[in-house]
Formats: sequence, structure tokens, C-alpha cells
Amino acid sequence: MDIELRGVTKRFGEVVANADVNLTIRAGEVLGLLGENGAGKSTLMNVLSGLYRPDEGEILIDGEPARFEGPGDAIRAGIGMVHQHFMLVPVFTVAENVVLGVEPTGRADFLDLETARRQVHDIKEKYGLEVDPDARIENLPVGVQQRVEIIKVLFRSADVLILDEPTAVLTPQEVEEFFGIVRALRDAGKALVFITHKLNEIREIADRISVIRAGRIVGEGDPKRLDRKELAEMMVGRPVSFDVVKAPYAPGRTLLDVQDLTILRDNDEIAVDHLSLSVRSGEIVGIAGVQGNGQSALIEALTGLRRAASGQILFEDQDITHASVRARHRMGIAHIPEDRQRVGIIKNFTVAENMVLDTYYDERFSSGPQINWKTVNARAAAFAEDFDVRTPSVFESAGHLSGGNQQKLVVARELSREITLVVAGQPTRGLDVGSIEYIHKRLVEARDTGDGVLIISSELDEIMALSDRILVMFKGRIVAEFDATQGAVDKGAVGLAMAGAAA
Amino acid sequence: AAFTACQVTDTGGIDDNSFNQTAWKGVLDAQEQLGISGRFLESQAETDYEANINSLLGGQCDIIITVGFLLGDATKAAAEANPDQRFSIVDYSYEPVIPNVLGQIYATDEAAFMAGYLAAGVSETGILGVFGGINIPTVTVFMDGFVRGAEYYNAQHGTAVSVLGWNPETKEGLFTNNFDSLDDGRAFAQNLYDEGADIVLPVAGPVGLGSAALADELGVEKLKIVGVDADLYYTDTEKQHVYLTSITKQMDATVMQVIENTMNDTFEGGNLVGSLSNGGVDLAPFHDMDALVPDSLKQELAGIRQGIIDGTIAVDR
Amino acid sequence: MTDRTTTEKLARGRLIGRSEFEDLVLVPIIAVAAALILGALTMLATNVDLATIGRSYVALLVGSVGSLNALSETLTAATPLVLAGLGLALGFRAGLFNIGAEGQVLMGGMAAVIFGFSFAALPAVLLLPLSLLAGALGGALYASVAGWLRATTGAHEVILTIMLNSISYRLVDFLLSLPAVQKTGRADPISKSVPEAAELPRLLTWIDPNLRVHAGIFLMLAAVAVIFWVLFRSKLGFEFRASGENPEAARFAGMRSGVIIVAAMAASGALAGLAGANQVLGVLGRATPGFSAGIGFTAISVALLGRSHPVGVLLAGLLFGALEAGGRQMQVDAGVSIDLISIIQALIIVFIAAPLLVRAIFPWVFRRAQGAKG
Amino acid sequence: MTDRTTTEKLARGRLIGRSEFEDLVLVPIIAVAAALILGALTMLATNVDLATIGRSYVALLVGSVGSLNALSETLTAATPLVLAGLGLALGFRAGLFNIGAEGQVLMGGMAAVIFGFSFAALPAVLLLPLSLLAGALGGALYASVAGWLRATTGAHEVILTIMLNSISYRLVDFLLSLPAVQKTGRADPISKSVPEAAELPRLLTWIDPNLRVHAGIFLMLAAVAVIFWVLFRSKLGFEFRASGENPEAARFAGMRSGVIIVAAMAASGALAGLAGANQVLGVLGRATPGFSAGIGFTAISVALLGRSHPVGVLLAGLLFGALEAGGRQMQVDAGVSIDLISIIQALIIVFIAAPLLVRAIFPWVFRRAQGAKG
Ligand SMILES: Nc1ncnc2c1ncn2[C@@H]1O[C@H](COP(=O)(O)OP(=O)(O)OP(=O)(O)O)[C@@H](O)[C@H]1O
Ligand SMILES: Nc1ncnc2c1ncn2[C@@H]1O[C@H](COP(=O)(O)OP(=O)(O)OP(=O)(O)O)[C@@H](O)[C@H]1O
Ligand SMILES: [Mg+2]
Ligand SMILES: [Mg+2]
Repeated sequence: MDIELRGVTKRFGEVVANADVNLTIRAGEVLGLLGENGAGKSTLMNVLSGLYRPDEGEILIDGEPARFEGPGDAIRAGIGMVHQHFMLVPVFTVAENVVLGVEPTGRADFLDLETARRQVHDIKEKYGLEVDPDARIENLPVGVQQRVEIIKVLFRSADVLILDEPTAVLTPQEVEEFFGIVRALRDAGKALVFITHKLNEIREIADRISVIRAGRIVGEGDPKRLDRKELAEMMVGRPVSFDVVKAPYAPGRTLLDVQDLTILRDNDEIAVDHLSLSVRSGEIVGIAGVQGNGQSALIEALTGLRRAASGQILFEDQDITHASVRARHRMGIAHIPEDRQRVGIIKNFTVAENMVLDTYYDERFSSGPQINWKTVNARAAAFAEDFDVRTPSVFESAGHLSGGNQQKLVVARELSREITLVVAGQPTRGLDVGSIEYIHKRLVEARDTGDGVLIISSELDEIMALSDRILVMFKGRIVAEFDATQGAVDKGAVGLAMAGAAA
Repeated sequence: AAFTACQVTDTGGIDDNSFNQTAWKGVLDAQEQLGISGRFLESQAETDYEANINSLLGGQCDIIITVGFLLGDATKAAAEANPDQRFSIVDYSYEPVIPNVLGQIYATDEAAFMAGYLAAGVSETGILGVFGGINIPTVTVFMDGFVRGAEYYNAQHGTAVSVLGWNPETKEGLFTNNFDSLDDGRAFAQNLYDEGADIVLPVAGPVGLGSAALADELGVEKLKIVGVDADLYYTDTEKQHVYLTSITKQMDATVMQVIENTMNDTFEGGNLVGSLSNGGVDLAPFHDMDALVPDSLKQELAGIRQGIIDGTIAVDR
Repeated sequence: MTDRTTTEKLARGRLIGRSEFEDLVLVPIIAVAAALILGALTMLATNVDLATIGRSYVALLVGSVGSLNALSETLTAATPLVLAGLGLALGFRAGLFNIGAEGQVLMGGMAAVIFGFSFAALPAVLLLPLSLLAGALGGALYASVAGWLRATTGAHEVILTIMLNSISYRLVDFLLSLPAVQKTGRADPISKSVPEAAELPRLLTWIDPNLRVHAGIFLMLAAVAVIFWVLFRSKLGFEFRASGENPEAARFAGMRSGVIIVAAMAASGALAGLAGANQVLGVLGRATPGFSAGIGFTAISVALLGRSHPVGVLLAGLLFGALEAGGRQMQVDAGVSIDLISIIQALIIVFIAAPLLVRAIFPWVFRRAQGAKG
Repeated sequence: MTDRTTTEKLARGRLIGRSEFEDLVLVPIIAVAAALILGALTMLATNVDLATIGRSYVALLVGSVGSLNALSETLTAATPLVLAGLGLALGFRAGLFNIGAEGQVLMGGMAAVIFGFSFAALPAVLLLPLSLLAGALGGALYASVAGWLRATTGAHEVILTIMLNSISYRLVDFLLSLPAVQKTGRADPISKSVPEAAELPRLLTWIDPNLRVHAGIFLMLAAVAVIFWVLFRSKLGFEFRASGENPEAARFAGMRSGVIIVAAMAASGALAGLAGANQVLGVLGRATPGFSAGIGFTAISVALLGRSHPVGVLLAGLLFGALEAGGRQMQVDAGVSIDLISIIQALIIVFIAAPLLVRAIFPWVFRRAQGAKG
């Protein structure tokens, strides 16, 4: 099935998200869609999937104009989409989410969940996507939720698959497996659109690319013939450096000292098992690990969001094991949460409000019981500009920002506080290369000026590029430690440790 | 065990300042004077009536007294299902008679007729007002009598006193559609006052207290109230000066009568009618406003009372 | 997580089992006990003597479950609450806060009554089911108005249903004053009676003519089963729950939120309408302005207390019914004022609604809580 | 956007756009018109003649804003609705569905009355403010019970506040029968009157002694301003709104949900309590069982119709007040039945609550919608 978008324009108030876009998507081909954060990729795909109605232009399916009144019409027309922000029902199981909207039914509207589970199981087996069909979404780490989203489109056996940053939180291993799936689908004659900010991935998987900037298509090409630098420049419109430049390693006093920490999950399972680690001033510590090995629980405990079952957390020699979230913020611990949409921002709040979500009480922004909105707005605007958060104004709802810009908003907020320690979960999830460059620069800057940084990321490249020390977490324990200050660490060795080889 | 009288109230509750309370006073009087014991059950919704009567069945009550028109159907059903249980219902009667139910009814229009005559004689604007709670016979009978009394005054004196708020022919008029909103009582009286009425008869239980509050604010020279059920000069002591008189239903007396009959085994199904002649209904004294009522009018009223008792004056035209 | 050991699994299984037992059995029992103790203290504080307190609690028990008549009254009071509560639970599951059950009860009851006496000539096997159906339809149509406005205009369903409630009171007054509906010879708002063939037959009059329990209890049980099936076994219920939990995800999955909202409101209203029909066909035999008696509002508590689960709603409805029947007996036997009784009833419900309160007050009864959020 | 937006541009405030003008002005006007037309059709259908319909609408207008007395009545009716509505709006913003305003109105009113006559000896400049404060505290404390239970036990606030409502009715009955509270010489539940010094003074009695409007309107206006400040300018309000919109994100930002829930409920209850105090100190001068008169429930609609915005609540409250005052006049002048009036009032509110309905019915009045979601 071939799809043609002709002259598609989509406006949100004064923002023109897509301007006169022409695009063809062909069967048996993977089209890579590239563009910086806020360029209009998701909007364009949402038009194609029936969620938005274009203000101008039309969609042709095999030459025939199509009109979608809602996502249901697009689904029926054979178009499936993995959304950048997961569209899952948290209290439902994996199987229930997968069949959402296309439930197998028996007689008299009877919902056949048995069949659903079997089908999910088959897909999981066939494509090697490890997930428990009976697990509830709300208990799953984002990486697994990502897998569920992928299974969802596979289940629908669409002819056109739109994949909006499907690999943002997958580990390299998982990405490899996933590419296998994508190739198989392409070879089976499906049309695929693949959106990602990871240029290596584009070059590996895409047959053709289109680059979108500020809502317009600004270029097309063959990814195999372009290198990373050229791609990046097409996207961002300027040269991008991929190298992280750090000052020499000169660690100072111990900032964070975790001793023998045990943490339980909500269901009383052990998430972190007698774990000890430390972060010193002037160093970046990276924690590598496959999702589900307790990293999220560790971050939550460090930032006061989850109680420690036993053990101690010391920060600047003070016991903060039982300190409140606010107290830790005040002491200078910044937290970049891994799930920005759910916990990092409030979608119906403005950019300015989100920019001070955990600092509004600070004297910088308030006097007595009152918040000084003038100051807040001015500072928020400055932060937004600093971190290149693309928004029409700071009064825009945060929910209207593009995914990457939401992430930059959270990072801007956390890094512009008075901080001594940064705890970051997936800090560059969904960011374009230009923004990653900038965020990395800021994290390194923090390190160079004597702060401590603890990074948890599924992006092994990121961990390798930034960290001075790399810890590998497996089943709630630190199973290996690598010193990255003395030349490059062996990526293979880290990967093996992540898979539990050292345990 | 002692003789037990049980009472089921309607949704107004036992302390409604109105007929539930007056009827319960009859039981209390009997408790004091005849040494019986009494129990009551308050209804909170219409669906409680049958259930409440039900829970008093089973022999513990020598007589079950239900209060009000609204319990009519439930009382009938229970009485027919339990022919050995004696019932009495206040303010209601059955046609045909049920052998184990004694209905207590009141010829309120007799006293209301006198009140209408009185009000027509006292009014300075020549306009009277009346409004009711719900359009049911026990309410409208007051309004009928009041209007007819005023008309009788016009016939006797050649005046043209009019009554706003009720037309006895078409059975249409002003109703608050509730028996508990003091605000409505105030608002309805205000509206009637705005239309020129200087004496208002609210037939809606406690709703009338709102009208009394308005009369108090406006001043009794501008607006006077006629009370119903009990002599409100005594029960609404705070605003007692606004009442020209009250049309009283002596339900405590008839309830006590019924209990006595039952104890003496002279209980018989049928009706017990309270009228001017047996004191079951009456016109209360004028109290503070006694001076406003000319002696001639007092004499005419005495004559009318006699006429009604004799049957020479027909209150229903 | 790659694999989980068998022992871990077993341990988890047992723990969950224990805590469910606690939630479903232990907590309610202790909640009732705690509420009764607090109620006794309240009574003591208002100078009720100990003997009377004892007598009143005996009456509460006896009046709710202590005799055939008590059970009959409990069931009679519970039936409409469960029916309307199921409707609200269905709405809650679909993310709709239907506050309009009261109006839907009224409309359903009116429809059932009017159908009942208008088609009195129909054979009995048809008249009763069709009258019930009329009741369900009446409630469903009335509720769909709110659903439709919510779906098409985005107006908040709470305000819509509140307004529809106040319209319904007036509509009932108006309908009851129409010559075709009003009981002949009456000037006050009261409908004609339905013929016996349209009444839900009383079940136990052969034992004692005063036993009011009627065939509505079968309706109630059937409704519990059907709603369970709809919610947890049917595709429609799946869609309700999905759009209740995450409307965006449901929409993206191609479900049509408008249709779902209207359908959920209609189903919710149908059950409230059935509750109304149950009252007029099973208890009153006719309609008067107040026949809904606050059922639609009490049902909100019933649905929430039952955690929007059909079986929970059934149990909560039975509890409310028992409290109503037992409260009446308390008033008769011990002469406790209706005020105090209502307070004790409300306390019992608060305690049951707040299981953690019970756990906090009596921690030694329960296993230690672990690993809670910080 | 190709080039970088400058900081100033980012921080530039928004202008009130055309669509906001439409929402705030055009839609309500057309909604009222549409409701009146529908109301007229309803009246026609029930055999009201055209002249009467005309007369009744004139009466509605005259009775609500057509004279000094009408304005006075409108304001008197609106004041408690706005106060309680602000409380509910505050709760809604914090994600709490406080259905218990009615009980909080009662508790606030009782506290104000009891304080008023108990400390009658205080100088007037102290007595009135302190009585009002007592009212606010009464409401706040009563609401905090629900807040505290919600925060510590996770029980649903809707069920808690419903139960606290029913407890409050009984508590009022009970308090009103205490010798220290009950009016001397009375057997029925009615409180002593408050001394004149504790009453909210009437403002216009020098023009006409019947004008009931009293100093409560300043209370109302002050409350609108204060709540606006709290919600949109203060730290506390920021916390309320954050945890209302996304409790999880609020927790991640270091806000303490338990404290916020209790504080929001208390603030919400304080306003409802003020509404109660306003009634007893400004209108009634004493307390009787029904003095809350459903204000707490109507305030739910007021808050929702005002979209939980202080100014919106003020406007919605004035609308409700005007409908109440005008409806009374309609009944007198045109003899339209109270049933029809209530239906017309409800229709007006439904139309205003459903702006898209208005837009859909009268599309040509509005500029074409752009960029709507598919
Ligand atoms: N619902 C909306 N309302 C207003 N503006 C919107 C809305 N959705 C998107 N936008 C704006 O449209 C533009 C394009 O956003 P879009 O989400 O398509 O970007 P994107 O290319 O997917 O970026 P990213 O890589 O960060 O996901 C942005 O400027 C965004 O602020
Ligand atoms: N593929 C999977 N299928 C089913 N359940 C899984 C899967 N992976 C993890 N889980 C479950 O998800 C729950 C939460 O795990 P999670 O990984 O979020 O823990 P964590 O401590 O937060 O670690 P992480 O940072 O790696 O996410 C656990 O109960 C785990 O068993
Ligand atoms: Mg995007
Ligand atoms: Mg996780």
C-alpha cells in the first residue's frame, strides 16, 4: 500500500506545525523521518493516523483520497502507529492493552481474552519481544512499555506502520532485535515510517530519508550515502559535534554515599538488594543495566520518592535516608525523572509554571506566600532560551510542546537550580542531536565545576561517552565496575555484565 | 403490658410544629392522664410509610395512629391485611368505611369560613391573600372556607373584598409545593403583599413561619397573618404579634378521644369529625389584635358560629 | 526481570490471599465494631443509658437480620439501591460521574407506571416484563440526554445531571397532574395505580401477608450477574473501562469516545430506571412526587463503597438496606432518636469506606505493612 | 520556527483573543436566548398563551435586575452561592470532589450563631468579624475531617463528604435541642437569635426597609479576590493546582499530597462555612434545621459552571441568584407554575454549561473553528 501526503498543512493557533508537506510512503520500504525537536514529525504522523484533521492538503491511499474522521478510520484503512508518548491503559494488563480497540470476541460480545493472550504470546515468541502478557502496565518499566507499544502495532497487522521514536528507551540489544522485526515487515511488503533521533539507527535501517525542519520538508536522500555528520547538519541546520570534551578527572570529596541499601517494590518484591555506591564531587557515575533490574527504584529512593527498607543514604555526610523530597531538593539534589510525561511535567500547566514546578518556593521566585510571576516568567523565558526549548511563549501549555521540547523543559528546570548532585534517568531520551550535544555539555560543565552526576540510561553509548566510572546493575546489585578515566572501556564487557555474566 | 399507642408520622417529622406534633401531644396527654405508653416512628420518605407501619405490626401496639392524608393508602393496605389490628388515621377518612380504622377528620372550612369573614371585616385594602403547601383536600378545605367566608362578608355588607391565591371553583391557586421552605413562605407572602393584600393565610405548616417573619419586618399595620392548625400565638411566640387569629384543629383532643375509645373497647371503624360544634376545630382568640376587631364584627362572628353549628349557614355554599 | 523463582511466586500468592481476606472480611467486621463503639460513646454523651444502648444495638441486629420480616425488609430496601448503584458503578468505570441517578430513577419509575396502567389489558406474562423494560428505557433515554450533551458539547456531566435532576422533579409533578396520568378524583399529584398484573409479585405473603419482599430481588441478582459480565467479560465493558481509565489511549485505539459515553450513560440510566420501576411496581404500586426517596443519591455511596464492582455494590447495598431496616427497629424498640441512628449509620459507612483507618486503629490485627511508598 | 525566539518574545503575555470574548460574552448571551426560546416552546406545549409567556419573561427580567429591590434580592441570593462555590472550585482545582459543602455550610452557620449569641457582650467591632471567623473555622474543621481521612486512609472523598453531610443534619438537630443553644421557651429546634452587633448590617434600609441586601456582598467580593490570589498568585494555590492536575508530578516536585489534601479541604470548608455564617448572620439572624437550604448542592453547579475560576464562580453565582429572584417574580406576575420556572432555569444553565451546543446550533454567529481535533 502506497501513501501520499499532498500539501498537508496543520496549524495550532499561530504555530504552523506542518507547512505544505508532500511525502510519499511506499510499500516494501522504510522511510526515515528526521528532524529536530519540534520540527513537526509527530504532528505529521498524527495527521496520517487520523488523530488530527489537516487544515489543508489531502492524504491519498494508493492514489485514492482518504478522509479520516478519527483514529478508528485510519486503523481500519490499515495504518498503525507507535506513539512517541505511550497510549496505554495503566491498570490493564499487557494483553488487554495489546487488543485494545481490536478485541477478539466470541458469541454475544463475549471478550475472548484467552485468545488475546495466546496471540500476544505468539507475537512475543515470533519476534522475541520479552514481556509477560499478564503484567499490569503500571508496574512495568518504560522500556517494557515501549515493547508493548510495538507489539500493539504488530498485533493489528497494519499495512502501514508509523514508528514514532520506538527505540528511545530500548537497550542496544533490544534495538538489534527490533530492527530484525522491521526488516522482516519491510520484506513482507509493508510500508514503514521510522522516526528517530539516533543517526546510526537511521543509517542502518532506513531505505530513504526525508528531513523536516520547522514544519517543511527540507531535504531527501539516501541514508547509506550520508554520514552521521552530514545527516546531523541537514537536520539541525548547523554542524554538530559528537565528542564530549571533559576536563581531566579530578574527583573531590564524597557527595553521595549509599550504604547497604535495600528497596522493595510496591508488591514487596526486592528491587534493590543491599547495594552500596558513592558519587564524588567532580565525577560522572553511569549506571548501566537492562530495564527492570532496580534502577528506577534506586533513583526513587535517592530522591525521596520511595522508602528504603534498610540501609543508609548519606549526602554530604548527612543522613538523608528519611529526608523528604523537598528537603533533598533544598540540599541541592536535582532529579531528571525518566518518565517526563507522567511525572516530570504537568501538561495543562504553562511552560513557565512547569519551569518552577519544584523551585517555586525559592526566594528567587517568591516572596512570603506569594509567587512573583513576573520574575518567574522572565527567568523561565531565559531558561527556555538557554536550553533551546521551542515554544511560542512561556504561556503555552507544556502538553502542546513536542516530546523533545518537553524533555528539554525538564532538564532546563533541573539544571538551572542550585545543585551539587544531579540524579538523571534517561536525560536525553527523545532529544535531537543538537540538544543532546547541549545537554551533555551542561552535565559535563556541572562535573567540571565540582558537582556530582549520577546517570542512569539505557543508551550505553551515552553512558560510555559521559561517565568517569561505570557501574553495572543486575537484579538489584552492582555486579561490575569499570574505570573510564583510563581510556575507553570495552563495550562488550559492559554488555556481558549487564546480561548477568559477572553475577 | 400497659396499653400502647403507636404513631407513625409523615415526612414532616415529630417536631414539625404542626399536625404531627399536635397529634403526638394527644398521645402524650393520654400517657399522662390515662397511664398508657406511647411510641412513635418518623418517616423520612414516602417509601417509609408502609415499612414503618409494618414494623409496628405484630401485636405490640393496641392502636396504630397514622398521621396525615399521605399515609392514607399505606394505612388502608395494612388495615386490610391485618383485620385484628386497630388503626386510626388523623386527617383522613375512607369511603367505604374500613371496620378496623377510625378516621379523624376536621370540618376546617367551618373555622376557616369564620376567619375569612373576620379578615374581610378587618382588611383595610379590601384584598386578602392565601396560599397552600400542596394541592390536597386537607389544605384546600381551609382555602375554600376562607374564600367563602369573605364572600359571605361581601354578601352581608355589600363590599367587594377579594381573595388572591385561590379559586374554589377551578381548584387552582398558589402553592409552594412543599411543607418546609421558610423562604418560600416569605416570598409568597411578599408577592401577595405586593399585590395589595394586607392579611395572608398561609396553609402550609412551617412555611407560614416565613410569612410571619415578613409581617414582622413590614409591621403588623401593613401585613397580618392568619395561622393554621394550632394557635400560633402560642407556638410562634417570637412573632406572636403578627397573628390576627388562627384556625385551629384540635388533633390532640381527637387523638386522645380515639385512645380512650380503644381502651374502653368502644372503638368502631368509621369517622370522627372535629367541628365547631364539638370543639374539634375553632377560631383562636385575637390576642394582641383584639382591639382591632370592632365589637359589631365580634357579634356577627358569634352569630355565624351559631349559624354554622345549627346548619343555617352552609360553609360550602 | 527474566525469571522469577517458584518460591517467590508462592510467597506472593499467599500474601495476596491473606490481604484480600483481610480487606473483604476482617476490615468490614472491625469497621462495624469500631463504628458501634463510637456510636455508643455518642449515645452516652447524649445521656442515653447503657441499657438502652444495649437494647438499641440488639434492635439493630434483630431488625436487619433477626427475623424473616427483618430479612424481608432489608432485601426490600437493598434492591433499588443495588440496581441504581450498579448503574452508577458502570458509569464510574467508564469515567463518568453520573450524579443524575435520582432523576433517572424518577423517569424510569414514571415510565413503568404509565406503561403499566396504560396497557393494563396485556396478558400478565407480558405486562410485567414490558413495564420493567419501559422503566429501563425511561431511565436510559433520560440519562442519554446528559451523555449526548457531554459527548457532543463537552459540558461537564456532573452539572448536566444535576440540572436534569431538577428538571425531572418538575417533570414528575407535571406528568402527575396530567388527566391521563393522575388518579381519578384527586387534585394532588398522584398517579393511577398499576394493575396487579404489572406488579412485581410479593414472594412470601403465603407465610405472612406483611412480608414485603418481592420479585425485584431476582431482578437485582440478575443485574449483578449481567453487569459483572458486561464489565469484565464483554467487549463493550472493556471499552467502557478503557475509556474510563485513559480516554486518550482509548481514542487512539480507535474507540469512539462519543459513542462510548452515550452508551455508558444509557446503560447507567437504564439500571437507575429499573430501580425506579422496582419501587413503583414492587413497593408502591403507583407514583407520587417523592417516590425516588433519595435512592439515586444514596446509590452514589453504595457504588463507591462497593468500589464500583458488581459484587461490592451488592454487598454495600445489602449493608445500606440492613442499616435502614435495623434503624427502624432501633427507633421502635429502644426509642433512640432517628438523629442518633443516622449518625451511627453514617459512622459505620465511613469506617468501612476507610479501611486504612481501621488498619491504623487496630494494627495488631493485621500483618505488618511493608515497602509502602515513601 | 526557524530562528531562535528571543527571551522577551517568549515572556510576552497573551492578548485576550477573539475566542475568549466569544466564550465569555457571546456564548452566555446566546445560551440564555436559546433557553428562553426552548422554555417558551415548553410553555406553549403546556397551553400557556403567548401573552403570558411574554409577561413571564418580562417578570423574569424585572424580578432579577429591573428594580433596586430585584437587584437586592439577586445579590442576597447570590452571596452564599458564590462563597460556597468558591470553596468547591478551590477543591476541584486541587482534584478534590468535595460534595460536602452542604454539611460545611451547616457547621459554619451553627458555629457563627453559637459564637454570636454566646459572646454577645463583646464590642461590635469584634463580635461580627469573630462570628464570621467562627463560621469559617467551623466549616474548615468539619471539612478537614474528610480531608484527613482521605489523606491518611485513601477513602474516597465523595463518600466521606456525603456521609458527613448526613451526620451534619443530625448534629444540627441535636445542637438546636441543647438548652444552651435552643431559644428559651421553645420546644422545636431553633437557636437563640444573634445580637444585632453580630449581624451583617443591611446596606440599603435607609432607602427602603425591605431591601435585604447586606454586608455579605463585600465578604463575597473579598472572597473572590482572595481566592483568585490564592489560586493563581500564591505558593499554596500553585501546590493545590499542581496536585489537582497531576498528583504524581506534584509528588515528584516535592509537594506533600497529604498536607495539600487536608489544606485544600479545610480552605474549601472555610468558604462553605462562611456561606453558612453569611446566611445566619445576614439573612436569618438565627439557625433552624433547614437554614442551609441546599446552598451546598447548588454551589456544585455554580463552581462547575464557573469552570472553577473565581470570576467565573462570581458570574455563575449571580446568574443563579438572578434566576432565583426573577423566578419568584414570574410566578407572581404571570402566574406561571413553579415547575415550569424551574425547568426554564435548568435549561438556561444547561445551555451555558454546554457552549459547544450553542456554537453548534448557531454556527453563523461564530468565526469558523480552526485546527480542531479530528
Ligand atoms: N496540540 C498542540 N497544540 C499546540 N501546539 C502543538 C500541539 N502539538 C504540537 N504542537 C506544536 O507543533 C510543533 C511540532 O510538534 P511535533 O510534536 O510534531 O514535533 P516533533 O517533530 O515530533 O518533535 P520531537 O522530536 O521533539 O518529538 C511544535 O512547535 C509544537 O509546539
Ligand atoms: N519484560 C517484562 N515483562 C513483565 N514484567 C516485567 C518485565 N520486566 C520487568 N517486569 C516487572 O516490572 C516491575 C517493575 O520493574 P522495574 O524494572 O520498573 O523495577 P525498577 O526497580 O524500577 O527497575 P528499572 O529501573 O530497571 O525499571 C517488576 O515487577 C518486574 O518484575
Ligand atoms: Mg515527536
Ligand atoms: Mg523502571
